[in-house]
Amino acid sequence: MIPLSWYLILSAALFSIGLFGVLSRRNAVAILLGIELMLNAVNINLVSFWRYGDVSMMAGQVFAIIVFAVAASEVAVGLALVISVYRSRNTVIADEIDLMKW
Amino acid sequence: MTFTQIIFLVTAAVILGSALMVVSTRNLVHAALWLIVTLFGVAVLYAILNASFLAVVQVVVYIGAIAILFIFAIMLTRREMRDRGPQLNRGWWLNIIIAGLTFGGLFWMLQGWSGFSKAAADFPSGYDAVGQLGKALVSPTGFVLPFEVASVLLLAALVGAVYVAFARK
Amino acid sequence: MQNDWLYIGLFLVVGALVPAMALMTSWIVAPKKPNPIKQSTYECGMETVGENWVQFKAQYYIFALVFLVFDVETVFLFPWAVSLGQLSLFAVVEGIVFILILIAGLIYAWRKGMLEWV
Amino acid sequence: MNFWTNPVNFVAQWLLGLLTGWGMPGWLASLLIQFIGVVVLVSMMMLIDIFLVWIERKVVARFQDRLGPNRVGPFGMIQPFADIIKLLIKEDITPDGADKLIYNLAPVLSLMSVLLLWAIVPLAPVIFGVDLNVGVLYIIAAGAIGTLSIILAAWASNNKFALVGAFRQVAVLVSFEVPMLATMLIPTVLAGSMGMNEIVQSQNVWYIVLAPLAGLIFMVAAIAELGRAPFDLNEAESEIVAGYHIEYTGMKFGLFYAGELLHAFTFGGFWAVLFLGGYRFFGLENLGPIVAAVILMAKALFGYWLIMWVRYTVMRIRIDHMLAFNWKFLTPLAFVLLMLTALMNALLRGTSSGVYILGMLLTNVILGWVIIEILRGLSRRERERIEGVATVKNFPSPHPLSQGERGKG
Repeated sequence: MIPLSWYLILSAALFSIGLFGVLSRRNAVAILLGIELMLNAVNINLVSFWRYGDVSMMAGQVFAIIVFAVAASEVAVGLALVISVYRSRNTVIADEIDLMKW
Repeated sequence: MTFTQIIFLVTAAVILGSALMVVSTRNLVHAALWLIVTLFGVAVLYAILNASFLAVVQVVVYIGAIAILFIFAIMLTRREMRDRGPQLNRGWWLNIIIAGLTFGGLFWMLQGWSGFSKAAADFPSGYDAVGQLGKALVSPTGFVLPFEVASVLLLAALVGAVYVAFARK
Repeated sequence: MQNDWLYIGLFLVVGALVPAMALMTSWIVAPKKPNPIKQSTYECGMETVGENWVQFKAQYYIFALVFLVFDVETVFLFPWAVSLGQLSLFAVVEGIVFILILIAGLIYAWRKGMLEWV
Repeated sequence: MNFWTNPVNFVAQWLLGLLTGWGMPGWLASLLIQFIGVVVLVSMMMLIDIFLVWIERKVVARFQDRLGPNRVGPFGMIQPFADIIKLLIKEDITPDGADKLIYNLAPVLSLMSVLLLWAIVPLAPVIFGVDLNVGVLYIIAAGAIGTLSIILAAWASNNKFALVGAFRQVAVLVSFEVPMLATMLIPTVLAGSMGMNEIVQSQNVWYIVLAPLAGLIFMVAAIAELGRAPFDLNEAESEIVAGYHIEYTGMKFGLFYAGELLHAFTFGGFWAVLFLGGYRFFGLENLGPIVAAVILMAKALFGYWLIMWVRYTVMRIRIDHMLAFNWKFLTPLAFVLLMLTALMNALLRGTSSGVYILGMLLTNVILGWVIIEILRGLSRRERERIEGVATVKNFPSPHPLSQGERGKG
């Protein structure tokens, strides 16, 4: 069987890749893609803890579903913000959205 | 090395490879498609973990809805799809170090933990994960509050997104 | 349970191979005589003007958005529906409250005129 | 155990004995047997698919008072094979600027998403691919891959019409998925399970009797999901020439077409499983699994025939009407029905089966009646707005139902 460590290492690696994407991408939509990767890494951890812990405790799965809801809300509002900014400022580059600086 | 382990390793390679493509491809639509590959790989992982419900939900929610929403959003903000100029920030090599440090730190913290290489126990006989999940979600001693809060969260997201995206009307 | 998914995986492979085989056969059998006119983008005989990326109106996004919210909602409702038979009336009421909250969102979008195809 | 009571298992055991007798390790032999099972099931579906082309053409011909294919073979039955050969030897045109890999991947994914559905259809109590405990959601998951293939096809073929067509098609697909999900929850509530086999087993009374409205909404949503008339946006020649598969020729187009036909038949099958009692037919299924499989196939064909009937009778609906019909009518109705069903199911659980059936049926009938009355009122108000109060009062509408449709949709 697969030991728990494999899942944890995989999810840590996925989280780091997502973090890299969030930090270095210039396009706001691409930043949201990176956030999706990070949320998925979290979900892998939650589900593997459910499987490797006491399976009659459903906390792991319930939290994973809540993360689904959070991811959906985040994407919905985040992309709506991006579209709204694009319509008023004509750009989706995060660096150029600097109205609040002044 | 057992059969399951081989499947796991292949899936893990696919997940990590496509995740790298997501953060590095120049073409945004391709990035979204690579994200779909990653998400599908995660669904396969859930299947290996015997979480059937979550595996199916992963496909339904992520590939069926979230990925579609991403592609719609990319096409709505079309200006950046033909990718002129750099797609990464100037200090991207610094971010590689940060990401590497995060991974190293997580790994170092985890490998000191006693349950790190635990093996999974067998399921009790007659175990019904979906039924258990349903009971846990609505029982007053379980997760009834998160269940209702999730509904409010989705409502807030719907109202907020509709308001933000179409404030001009 | 894992065997179930192994079977689905096999189905995935065979289900992809069969159409792929059809494509391969046609690739071998079919003639290949490309020319620029044949390969140009089909627009009922018109020349293509500008780029092939057209920008879409945001209306499409709204429908995908409302769908996403309801999709996630039903994910919560399926386990509830499965275990309903073993639960009290209270659980049914909880589910109904859950649905009603989301229907409120639908009504909001409706009242805002977001469900119109403009 | 013999062939008649459990044919699949019988053949599998025989093969297992044969293969292990040749010195093959047990796990490899069982994997190989599973593989053979999958190949047999998939090729059976492809054969049925070819047959469906013939049925579709014959039926549409009868609807339109024609003969249909009648030259090649008896009753033109060899016609679809001739069609396939024609598609195979046609030149494949890949347009300039196409994303080659994705362009070729999309039709494969399209047909695959339909074939995948047959992994969970219970043909008989002992003949099924797998009995997943999340079967109902699996249908939607496979559908998600189909939706994806539409976007991929349009995006990869680098054509404005294709992209517009795909966006419209996807908007309709995802919209109608909401009432479909809600009505799929109703058999789940009634059976207390998402497993296909369990849903069939618990239908001592067909769910079409317990929840006729749900069956109706499911059928409407399924037709929209299939992109068939009256919801056939992807073929709107006058507006978007052919929608997402405009740039596809030869066998690639053939795969989209085959996928669409098989999809319709498959949804006929799921309609039968979820609402018409699947392979059960008043005890006839006890004769043997093969009889049961035939019953299911007959019911699936009946569902397919219904879909065809609607297709060739009703004209295409405009996209704004279609979406308004979904979001302002079907979706609220489906969720109200779901809430009522869950409530009535909980309230009537302890009572005798007669009271239970009557209660459920009455709930549906009353809800349907209330909805029709509301629609009538709305359409009346709409007509009074347009034509003036006096005209409407003096000349009551001759067809209240059709007027109701117009006022609402």
